[in-house]
Amino acid sequence: MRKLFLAVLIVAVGLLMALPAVAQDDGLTFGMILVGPQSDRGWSQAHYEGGQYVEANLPGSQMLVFESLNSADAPETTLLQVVTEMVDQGATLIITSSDAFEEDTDVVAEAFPDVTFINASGDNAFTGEAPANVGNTMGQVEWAKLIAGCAAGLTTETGSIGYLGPLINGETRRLAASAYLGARYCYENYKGGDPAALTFTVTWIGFWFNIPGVTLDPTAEVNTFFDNGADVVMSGIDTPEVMTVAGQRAERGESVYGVAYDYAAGCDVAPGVCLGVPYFNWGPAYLDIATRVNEGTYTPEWTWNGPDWSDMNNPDTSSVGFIAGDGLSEENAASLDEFIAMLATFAEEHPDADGLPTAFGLWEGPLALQDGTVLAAEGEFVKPIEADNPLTIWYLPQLLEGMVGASE
Amino acid sequence: MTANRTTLRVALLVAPILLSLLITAVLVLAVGKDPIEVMTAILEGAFRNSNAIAGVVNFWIPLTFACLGLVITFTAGLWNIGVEGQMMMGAVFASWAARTIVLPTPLLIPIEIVLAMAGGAFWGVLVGVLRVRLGVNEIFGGVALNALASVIVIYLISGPWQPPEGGSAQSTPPFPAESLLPEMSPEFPVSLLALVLALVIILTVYFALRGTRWGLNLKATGKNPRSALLLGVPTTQTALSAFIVCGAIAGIGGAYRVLFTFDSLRPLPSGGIGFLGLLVVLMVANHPLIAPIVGFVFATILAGSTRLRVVLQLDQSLAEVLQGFVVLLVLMANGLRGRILSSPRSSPEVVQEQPAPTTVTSAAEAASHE
Amino acid sequence: MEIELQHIHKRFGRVHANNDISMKLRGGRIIGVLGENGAGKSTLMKILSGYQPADSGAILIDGREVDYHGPQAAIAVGVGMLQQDPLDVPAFTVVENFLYGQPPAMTRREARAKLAQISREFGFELDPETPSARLSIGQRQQLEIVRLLALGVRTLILDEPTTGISAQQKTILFDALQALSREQGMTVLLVSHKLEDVIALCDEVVVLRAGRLVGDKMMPATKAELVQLMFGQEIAPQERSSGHIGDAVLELDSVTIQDRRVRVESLSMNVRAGEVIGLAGLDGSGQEALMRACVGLINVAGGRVRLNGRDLTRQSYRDRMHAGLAFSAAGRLEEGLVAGLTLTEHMALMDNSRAMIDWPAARQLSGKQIERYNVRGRAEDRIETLSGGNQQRWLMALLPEQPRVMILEQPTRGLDIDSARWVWQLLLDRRAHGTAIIFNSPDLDEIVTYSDRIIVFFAGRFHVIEDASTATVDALGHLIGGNFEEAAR
Amino acid sequence: MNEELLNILQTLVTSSSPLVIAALGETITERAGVVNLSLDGSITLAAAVGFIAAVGSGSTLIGILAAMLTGALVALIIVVADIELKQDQVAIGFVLTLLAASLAQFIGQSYTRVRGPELPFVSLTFLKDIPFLGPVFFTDHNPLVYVSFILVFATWWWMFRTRPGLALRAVGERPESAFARGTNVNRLRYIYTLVGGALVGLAGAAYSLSIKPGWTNPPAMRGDGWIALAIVIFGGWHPFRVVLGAYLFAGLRAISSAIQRSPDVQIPLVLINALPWLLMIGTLLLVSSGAIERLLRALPRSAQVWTRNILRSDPPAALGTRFEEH
Repeated sequence: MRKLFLAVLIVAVGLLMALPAVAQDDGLTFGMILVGPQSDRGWSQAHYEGGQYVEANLPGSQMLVFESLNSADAPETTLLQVVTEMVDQGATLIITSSDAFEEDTDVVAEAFPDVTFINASGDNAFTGEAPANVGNTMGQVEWAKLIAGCAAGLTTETGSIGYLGPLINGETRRLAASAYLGARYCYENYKGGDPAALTFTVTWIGFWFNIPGVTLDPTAEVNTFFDNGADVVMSGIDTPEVMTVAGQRAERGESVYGVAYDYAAGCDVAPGVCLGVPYFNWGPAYLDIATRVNEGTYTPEWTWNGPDWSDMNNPDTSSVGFIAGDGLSEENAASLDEFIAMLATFAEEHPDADGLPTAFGLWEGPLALQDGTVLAAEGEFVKPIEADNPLTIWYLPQLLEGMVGASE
Repeated sequence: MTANRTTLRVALLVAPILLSLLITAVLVLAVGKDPIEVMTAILEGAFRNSNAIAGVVNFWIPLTFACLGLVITFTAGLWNIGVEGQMMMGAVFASWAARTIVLPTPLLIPIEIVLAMAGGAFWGVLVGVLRVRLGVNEIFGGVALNALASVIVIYLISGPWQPPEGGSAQSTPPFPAESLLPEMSPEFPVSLLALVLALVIILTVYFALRGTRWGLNLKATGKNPRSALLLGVPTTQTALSAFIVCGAIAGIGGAYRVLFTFDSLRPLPSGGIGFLGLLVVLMVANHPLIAPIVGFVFATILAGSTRLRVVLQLDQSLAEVLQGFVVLLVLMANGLRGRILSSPRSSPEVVQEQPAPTTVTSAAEAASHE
Repeated sequence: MEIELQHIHKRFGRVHANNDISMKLRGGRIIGVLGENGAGKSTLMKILSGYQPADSGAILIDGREVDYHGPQAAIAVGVGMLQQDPLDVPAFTVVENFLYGQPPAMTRREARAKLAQISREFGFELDPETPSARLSIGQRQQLEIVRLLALGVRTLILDEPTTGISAQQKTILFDALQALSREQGMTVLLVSHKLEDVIALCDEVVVLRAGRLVGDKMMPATKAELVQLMFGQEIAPQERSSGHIGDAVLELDSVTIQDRRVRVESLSMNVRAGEVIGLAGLDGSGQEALMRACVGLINVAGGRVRLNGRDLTRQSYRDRMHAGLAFSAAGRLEEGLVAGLTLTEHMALMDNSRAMIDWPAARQLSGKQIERYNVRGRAEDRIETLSGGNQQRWLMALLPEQPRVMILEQPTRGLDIDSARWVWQLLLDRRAHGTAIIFNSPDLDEIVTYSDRIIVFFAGRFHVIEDASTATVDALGHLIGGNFEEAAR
Repeated sequence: MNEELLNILQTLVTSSSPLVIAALGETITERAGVVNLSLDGSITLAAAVGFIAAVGSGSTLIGILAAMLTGALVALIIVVADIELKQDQVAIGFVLTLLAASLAQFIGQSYTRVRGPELPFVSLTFLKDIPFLGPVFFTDHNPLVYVSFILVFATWWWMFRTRPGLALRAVGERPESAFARGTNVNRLRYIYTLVGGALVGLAGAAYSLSIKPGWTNPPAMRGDGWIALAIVIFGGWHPFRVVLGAYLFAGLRAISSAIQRSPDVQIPLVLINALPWLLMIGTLLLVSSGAIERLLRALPRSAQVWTRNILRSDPPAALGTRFEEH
């Protein structure tokens, strides 16, 4: 009896296999592999829209998307399977848009030497671990995080700021630290507070977004921040739980605020309580790479792209930006503009050299790590990145002295 | 009369499959896609070349291990939802060996597989002890132990076993090449060893259940643990042994995931294959030979669904929805057949062969006295 | 109220349980419904009380045909039935059990009052707040009777009500039934296979045999006449057996047992080879706990269990089986046989000498045992397709040939007289070869007939009757109600 | 009273309300003798459907109704498969657990992170001014939290103080006796399974319309269905103990997350995720008969009786069994 069922299935399989395959277009076909959903209002959506920017600006280009490649949504699927499918569909450029794919990208790239791979946020092309067909790109979102931190430091009345971090690594530590530096500076210099009295607490949930049973529950963690006296919570994760909860709290009459992350429209979730959003604008970098791949002139490289200080929020020129939110008071908005101008001046005084940033604002001594290790002495700047030097911003091994929270 | 009955049986066998295809098609239409394209994408994804077929086989192998393990626990009347965790612990133990032990491949692989079996058996025996000694129902024990196994895996990946450049909670560094299962050929990347092992296990389980005292003990314990105990069956040991053997077999499946599919340890290395195994075994009423066949169909859908997402932007969950409906409707059609055929006018010849699972609350019942 | 049954038929598969039964029952009487197990009397009563529909036939009450579905409908026309295992909800208190099923308007307070009033009338003692799980069978019967009376029942059917209750409770029950029929003009139908009860209580009897009504008779009648009617022939009363009693095999040395319901304190006893020990007592008085403690299914809280001098106290059930004990439980398909397995598979399960099963040998052995034990069934049949008697025979066939001690819970439960005698024949054979037997039974007759020694239990206390030949059913009935002091006098 | 503590407790009451509602729903279903194992899937599906309906209609009320209907529908499949088709409740429930979750993911796809209507926050006049209880239980909750309070008492009252409640319990304890008293056993099982399923659906709506608003992948309430099922067992099928169990569980969860925040405790972050599950096993161990008896033996005899009464957790005797009239 069961045999019959099987026979039916086999016949069905045979019939369907006989159907013609889908035809191919000319022009560049590129794959975009996302760790979260393409509509996550965060990291993954920013990449997805970067890909759409390429489609709109590079004639004939076509994007293939695979969203939510992660152990919770697609535990049975590997990067190799996805790349194989994309290459079969004609992709010659594959963007793996998360550091979660860093290792796999290298391995898979060796199997497809004719395809160019871009691993966003990774550094294997810088360190030389990657095969010859893998490049990296990242935005200097540290600047935007400094600004976001400043907005939080200006706004907090309780002197307690929460930072909801994802998992712990160099990238997430340096971003949290940037936010802290901004907050401390503005709390002291514009608000007149005692920097030692500022509480800046980091809680790590364990991944870029909520995976029940794997990560801590971000909703609960944000509530805990507020319950314990914080009045501003900054998001460091890919999804907008911080804004959702802050919005709910405000509706109940509490005066609390949130800072979004990752995605230009991040404030939309709860505009009234949003102090602003530091975000990535992947379009220009991806268009540049795609154009060169299409022309056959791209050589894989590592890039770390800064903002366009003349207009941080220019979609065609700036790789990172900051959009102030409605929650920011007029007075604080003015101070924030002053702060941004100061950073712009600083950046002009310290121009990139050989395509690498030479210094970030506020990353200036005396600075120490949580365990007391001196990061920069008085008057020194912390180096943005140097091969084999762990005491740089890129590889930041711990949180900074003054921050509360686990470093590892 | 007989002809009618045969027609009815065939209808009740085909109808649930067609109906689940229909429901899936409606869902696809509802999101504005073409169901035929969906089917094409799945089948092309699964069978377009030898590489793709290897992809199907690579799902089928661990799924088969999960299924055969589950056949044993179901025979003993146990709902081993913990099979996912058992696969994961198999993967963890195999990963430990792959990371730690330096030996040539032919020596290392048997060690890895034995350790994987030990890991799966260890996680199985925990569920078993909770159930038969401490009275915690195996469904809840299993769910909790699955979660714990997952937590352990993530702890290892993001902690002690993280890559030197820091963890992203995504993967351990790749294992050394000597520790991995060799593939048959680049065109057909499947591990011959694992394939052979899967076939051996299928036959072993089949004959163990039919011809051994242990198999009969399992069957008696599953159908009525009280009576079995009074007839001299060591029901506690039998139930525990079912968990151990199931865990050991499922552990090999977990090892295959890390030693072949991923080449490293990943979060949730079992990939939901254990749950899929539960569905398969429920659907085939616990038959050790039919389970691998239906498992192949499910592996096809699973492997094909990657293409579904790339080509049609349709969520992989669609494939799971299809599989879920097939199993649900097949079970319900079984019931319908029983209802029609055992109506007063027909002879009482059909007795449903169900995997006699115990209900949620009969927790400490099995073998609590001994 | 007058009830008339016309041409009632009921089949279960191939069994014709009620075959064209017609009868008229007049009101104000106690009518015994007699027949051996399987004669169809329970089926007929269930049809009359709405628990089962008849395949065909009619029920007339006071001349009007009724067609009801469900027991509630039967109660509405005045017919209520007290099942052998009273249909209460164990988790409910007495008053909840009483209230549940009464008209919706009745409040808890009214229920309590009515319960107290009816109980008082018949001398029942029912505490309204006790969960019925803690009541004895006798009390649960009383509760059901009170409940049915409160519902306005005019015809009360009782199915084997005297099984498993004490003599005192029986007296209260019988007094109540007599009051109901004599003073209130109710019809009482007493289903029983116990002739003494029927003779003591009934005004009239109807007799069923193999699904047919084979006679009715006004009382008084002698036991012999009733037996003649029931079996169609004289049945010689079972001889009291006696055999050679040897040395002690099983020794219980001040054994204390604590189980969920009962505590038995320091019981010492020697069971000798070839001896039959009958355990009497109401359900849960300690006799089951003792038997299960002997085979290791319950841990003893103190004392020692020895078999042939070997200490078994800490041994598992299986070890004790290997040492020479054999056990069979009361519920055959719950504890004993495995529904879903064939006769052969059961046989194969008993042989644990090898890892691989020799199926041909198991089949052959099964065939041999089927013949020897006269089982109506085939080796490849699943056990649940056999009748109760045949299941019991197969259970006997599975037991080891010559154990030291056999411990049997209600070995003839649910069997007809033929099967029961046949089972005892087998047991006595084994006993003749030196096997000691410990058994219990709610049927005091059985205990008196077969035991060499009797132990009576009441709420964990026990009383030993060293010479069973001095015991009578009536005396045992009083003992199981707890009147140990009286008996000692 | 420490304000931070009040805040924490208030948040706790809010965030555990879906668990309370779902566990009460399952309690009702199991009291009638039916096991709805599908909770983890049906809550998720109801959350998705509820959210989509609320977005589509702009009304949270319609969202709630849609979610309840969804929960009831899943429950209906279980009870039909059980009563009409004689299929194992656990097997069907398990298949539905997976199927409903997948279905939710599929239909929720295009609603991921979409902003939708949310339930308002309400404080209860008078009650909110009671010291301690006011700020914790009666201030700034969404209406479903208050519904959960009412449900606890209503369920208890219905089960233990009304005539239909007697029938409900009897059907789960001893259906033959219920039948003998004119109760239509299977009809009641239909009704209460549907009612319980609808409450499970309501719990889903409480998540997607307030507690974890919106729809995400993976769904934010994954795993809570299993916890709700465990709470029913821990709660001994009694509404008061069930709600206690839910609060206890949420409280311990909050403590475990506070542990991470404490600078003195060095526990790897990921291991904290193990705590809810260890807690689940622990609570089940506590109420499982074997463990209790072992524990009790250590106590003096006088204390044994009442401890047993408090901890004892006997399931409805006919749970998971099928009833046929003849």
